[in-house]
Amino acid sequence: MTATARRPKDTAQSDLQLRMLRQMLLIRRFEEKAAEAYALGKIGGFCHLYIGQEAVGVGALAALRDDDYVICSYREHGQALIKGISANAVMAELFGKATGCSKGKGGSMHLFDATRGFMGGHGIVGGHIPLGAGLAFASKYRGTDQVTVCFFGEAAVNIGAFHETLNMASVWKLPVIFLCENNRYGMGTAFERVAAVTDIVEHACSYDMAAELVDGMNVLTVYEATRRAVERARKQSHPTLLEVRTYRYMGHSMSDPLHGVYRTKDEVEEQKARDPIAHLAGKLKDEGVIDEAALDAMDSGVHAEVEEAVKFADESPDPEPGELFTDVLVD
Amino acid sequence: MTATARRPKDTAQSDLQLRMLRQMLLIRRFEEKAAEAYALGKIGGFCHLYIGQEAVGVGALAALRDDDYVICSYREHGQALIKGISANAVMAELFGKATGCSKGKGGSMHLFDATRGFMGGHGIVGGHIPLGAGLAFASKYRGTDQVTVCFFGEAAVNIGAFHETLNMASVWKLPVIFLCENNRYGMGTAFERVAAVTDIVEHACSYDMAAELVDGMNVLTVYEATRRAVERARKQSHPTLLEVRTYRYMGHSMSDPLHGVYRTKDEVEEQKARDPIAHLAGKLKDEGVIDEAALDAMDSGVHAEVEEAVKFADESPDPEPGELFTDVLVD
Amino acid sequence: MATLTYRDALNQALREEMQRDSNVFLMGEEVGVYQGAYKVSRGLLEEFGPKRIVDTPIAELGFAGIGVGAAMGGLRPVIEFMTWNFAVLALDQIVNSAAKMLYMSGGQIPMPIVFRGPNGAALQLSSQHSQAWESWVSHIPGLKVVAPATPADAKGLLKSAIRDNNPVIVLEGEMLYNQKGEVPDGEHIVPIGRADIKREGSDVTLVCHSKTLSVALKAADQLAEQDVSAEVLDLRSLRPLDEAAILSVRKTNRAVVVEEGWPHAGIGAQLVDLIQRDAFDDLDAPVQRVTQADVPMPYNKLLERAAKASPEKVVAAARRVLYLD
Amino acid sequence: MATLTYRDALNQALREEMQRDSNVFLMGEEVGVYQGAYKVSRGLLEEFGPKRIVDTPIAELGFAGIGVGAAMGGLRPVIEFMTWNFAVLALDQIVNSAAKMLYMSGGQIPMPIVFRGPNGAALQLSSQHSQAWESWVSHIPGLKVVAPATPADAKGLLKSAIRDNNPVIVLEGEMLYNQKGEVPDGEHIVPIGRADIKREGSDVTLVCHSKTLSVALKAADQLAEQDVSAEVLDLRSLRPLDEAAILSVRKTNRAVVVEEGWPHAGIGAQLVDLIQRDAFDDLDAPVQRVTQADVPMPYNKLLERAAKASPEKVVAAARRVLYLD
Ligand SMILES: Cc1ncc(C[n+]2csc(CCOP(=O)(O)OP(=O)(O)O)c2C)c(N)n1
Ligand SMILES: Cc1ncc(C[n+]2csc(CCOP(=O)(O)OP(=O)(O)O)c2C)c(N)n1
Ligand SMILES: [Mg+2]
Ligand SMILES: [Mg+2]
Repeated sequence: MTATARRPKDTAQSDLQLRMLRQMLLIRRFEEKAAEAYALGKIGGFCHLYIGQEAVGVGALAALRDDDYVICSYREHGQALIKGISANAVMAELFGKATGCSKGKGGSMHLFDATRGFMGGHGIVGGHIPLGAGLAFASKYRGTDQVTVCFFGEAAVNIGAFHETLNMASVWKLPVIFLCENNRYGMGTAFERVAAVTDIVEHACSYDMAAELVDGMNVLTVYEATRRAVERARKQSHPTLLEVRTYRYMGHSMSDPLHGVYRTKDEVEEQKARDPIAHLAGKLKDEGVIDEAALDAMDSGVHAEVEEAVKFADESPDPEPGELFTDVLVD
Repeated sequence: MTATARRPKDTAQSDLQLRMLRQMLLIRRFEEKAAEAYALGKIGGFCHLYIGQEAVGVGALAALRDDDYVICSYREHGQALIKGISANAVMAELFGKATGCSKGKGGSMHLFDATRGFMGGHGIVGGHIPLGAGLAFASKYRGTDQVTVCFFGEAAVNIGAFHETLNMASVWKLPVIFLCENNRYGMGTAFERVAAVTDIVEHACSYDMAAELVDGMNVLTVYEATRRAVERARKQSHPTLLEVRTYRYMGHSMSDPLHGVYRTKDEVEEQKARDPIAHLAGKLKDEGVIDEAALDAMDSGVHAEVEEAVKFADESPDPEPGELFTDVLVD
Repeated sequence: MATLTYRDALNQALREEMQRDSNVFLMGEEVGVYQGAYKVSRGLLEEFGPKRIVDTPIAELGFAGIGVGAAMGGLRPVIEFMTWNFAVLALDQIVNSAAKMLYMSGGQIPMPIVFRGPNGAALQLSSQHSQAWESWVSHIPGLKVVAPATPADAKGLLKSAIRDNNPVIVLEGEMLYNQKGEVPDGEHIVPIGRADIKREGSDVTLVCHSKTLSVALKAADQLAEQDVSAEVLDLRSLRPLDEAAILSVRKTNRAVVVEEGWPHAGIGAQLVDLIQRDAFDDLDAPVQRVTQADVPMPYNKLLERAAKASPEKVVAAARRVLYLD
Repeated sequence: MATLTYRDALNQALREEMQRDSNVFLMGEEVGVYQGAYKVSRGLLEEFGPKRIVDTPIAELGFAGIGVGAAMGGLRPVIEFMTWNFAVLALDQIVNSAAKMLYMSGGQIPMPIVFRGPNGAALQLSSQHSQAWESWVSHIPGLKVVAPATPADAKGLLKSAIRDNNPVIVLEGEMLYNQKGEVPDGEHIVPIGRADIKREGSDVTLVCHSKTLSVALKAADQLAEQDVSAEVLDLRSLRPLDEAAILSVRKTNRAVVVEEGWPHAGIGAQLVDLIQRDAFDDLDAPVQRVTQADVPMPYNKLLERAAKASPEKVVAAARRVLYLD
């Protein structure tokens, strides 16, 4: 890291970093509220929180253009918020309301906003990896220079769809970034118990693909690595595999225990000490880009946005009963 | 190669090599007859010939014990014959007769003899790869030291089941040999057109698995490499990936053209110059282990065996009509 | 006789069968260290160790196939799918390997394997996590399919499934796991292929299974208040069907079939086919079906409720076959 | 109007639609250089180049999913499965992605994709290569399913499928590819959801589709010799069903449903359900079904023949509904 990077005099740089800080905070506060609402029974079904992993989504999406595509697994609240879906529309979706970004039909695992290139929220592990390559196939076919980022967890690397897709993406040189969020665990299974090789980047060799191992607790590192991958995709139409090492603080989903039997409380606490938000906030304070008061103000702003989202979601109507039968087919 | 290997004074060695020569000849003549019978309409459906690849099955199976398991794709006449199913029973199966090794219900793609550890012929590309690992799982579970060899084509490497299985076989240390017969083509697709990395052994790195690249036109090389892998499986319960480079002389199946548009006639002829049977016969003649007359006698013996098989198959009865409804469930 | 949850009844069946036969093992995602995603395998890793309680990667196709291979090698695998939704990835192995192996090998290779897990919708799990599998798996010759509705049947059918030398699909219900009931201790076997009359009645027969049993029973209560006596027939086994029991609709001359899945080519259609063909002259009205709405499952709670079979819908259908409305 | 094979009719539909709309592309195994495993795509690589005629690895799940993703990105993919047997590996993408995407996105993401290829048994391909998919795919809301029986319908339905903004399953028949018939030139569209009376009759209605049309027509010939006048109704579309056309059984009061797949929860069961429910009072006999035998497909030629629906079986069923035997 150069001195410039440590002390960004450059306001564009500080603006970007402040924006990323606010985005991470927004995700954190949004999900804390979602957890509360879940406990109150306002949110149902499965609800997978992103807390701890915010730097990954925020850093990666900062490297994208608005018209790029993002596609995710079921742990996608963060990416949805950053890709431009309002906190209102995301929260309303979690509440199953008509004003939700999927009209209350999708729920937490199926957030969508096609107009913003946010292509969902998908629930079958690995199932959206070919979809991501398909979006990139479409961009390349149509001759646009859009890039697709496909987020998935490390456990998805053990499933066939991952391998089939990486091979085709490489053979066809698709402008797609396979971004593996390695948070070490599937539901309750440590990756090393079920994977012969635990460095996911290694798989890139089998597909002759560019790859990078990235510290996912540092939003700037994620941003920079994604920028390189975006460049490769946009300019040369080459895919990249990014393995981003991160950690989830919460249980796998709201119905699972916080740490469970598969990891220790100590381990979780240790990881929290590397918190990506605290890390960036500290850095920006050190550099004099932000002070405590401004940070508080930012947090209050985020709080207000999230409170408003809960209120909006709460007061929004359920879908009309007739909605049960719409959207099965288009006319 | 040591001088001993080039001139096996050792009769056990020459016996083995003579046996392998005869086995390769048997497969070759058997399949030539099968092709004739197919043309006459005595064999129906898909019929995938092994001609050109004989050294792979023969060399590999020579390294096995009788109680080891073998499982194959649909291109399995050769392995079935060498694992000890009589030419009569295999030919009768191709003819769909009640005396066939699968009672006429399986056909060319589904030869079985469970008593001899020949666990089929399977028709869905990649589908039998997990089955092979499962057989090895069973041996390990039961504490026997049986080894399983699973044969498949290079095109199966692009399908998810291959990857899922190699990972589990490595994590669980299963005594299985994944033997990829790389004959360069799927049906009509050259591997390099559909695979980002064409050295299949490379995939072993992603699964921390032992691997070896083997010349499949030389039966002794295949035998030695398989012996090493068998040792690893039997003694240490470690899986191995063998990539055996070979070539098929015929079309993908009897319904496909001989060379088609995807390869040249010249290429096929060039490969035939490396014929594994001619190669071993030449070597044994050079070494004085066999002379022309003995070779002719061997060929006549094989011819007679195959003629007899055709006669047997021809004269065998069709299954009883009631057989349609048996074997759906056991009682 | 103890009172157990459906979950614990399944757990007991697994434990007893694993004690009885060392070739039985359990394989699936989170079945070991995590004690099962829905805790059906609680305590089994401690009792039987990692050789017999095998945690897998997320690789449904691969581990289903390894299970089939292990059965070919003489073991008796129980393969748990975390939910049946994910088994769609493994269908090739279930259908092309497990169901067809005996036949295509000319009777040489029996297939003593169980595929089990929760089936159909729970609560608000949305489109990709709510699929009912009855129709798809019942369609396949070479499989047996059971769908227990009570803790006692769960224990007895799972034990039968594990002892069967054929591949058996066990469709459980996440919504049933906490349900309690009397369960006979020890050797309690429910034979596959036998339906069970869960309530006697004379005016109309409600045919159901699994989660729809409670729907049918509630409907029968409501009908009783309307002076309609409903018989409730719990199929328990979907393949083979207990045809004789189903044809007992001759007794009431009217039938309503209640199922969890979608209508089009659902398992209920097969029941209708059977009833109209073999009890045509005994029917006083066309058989009616109550199914899930013919839509992917929505997330919203009210829409989801409206999509599912309900006692009210069954009552309405029963009144229709009785020409009461 | 030219006489074309079913294969060439499909080829013509593909070619015309690709000429009409540059967003249409074909993807699958051996569709390009090899000209298609069954030559349906013959000549298309030459005309449209490798960008639009895409040869894939053997990776059904992956390329089906890439197709779905491409549709999300605004293209109109036609995904060829070499045969539907292999599509079992891709079912997750067909059902969980293609069929459910519009619904779970709240109507945002239309899914203009076609999945096509030969379905069901050909000749002696044995257990793993002979499966008929009607029941599995028709079961799924969010899909449309067509199964053309003639060259003209093949062209017209494939064109409709490609233009449809929903996922459409096209079940073709390897045994039909060589069959010839008159095919209108150019713009010939057969709307999805409309059945077709292929032969008029008054005594019994034979309901069929795809390969079973020729079975039904032959049966109708044989019945005519026995002075029975059979109407032959070709469904063409299995989802949605043309309910009005099917209820025309009211005209003959008797129906036999002929299908290629297995009986249990087959598509024919749904037809029976519909007919008995909505034409109950018009039926003079229970609806009978002729299906594949409820066994995996055997290899032996005679057994295979005995397993399949045949004119003789249809005649026998027709005589049964006419109480002639
Ligand atoms: C094919 C499939 N199998 C199982 C599941 C159940 N399941 C949901 S998430 C999950 C763990 C996934 O872990 P990982 O991919 O690492 O992502 P993370 O949840 O850690 O973000 C499992 C087993 C599923 N949704 N899909
Ligand atoms: C899943 C699946 N997809 C497609 C096919 C059709 N098919 C049969 S063999 C074959 C080519 C396989 O090539 P390879 O694995 O290299 O084996 P080889 O035939 O060369 O021995 C194809 C595409 C199939 N049987 N299964
Ligand atoms: Mg994870
Ligand atoms: Mg090959």
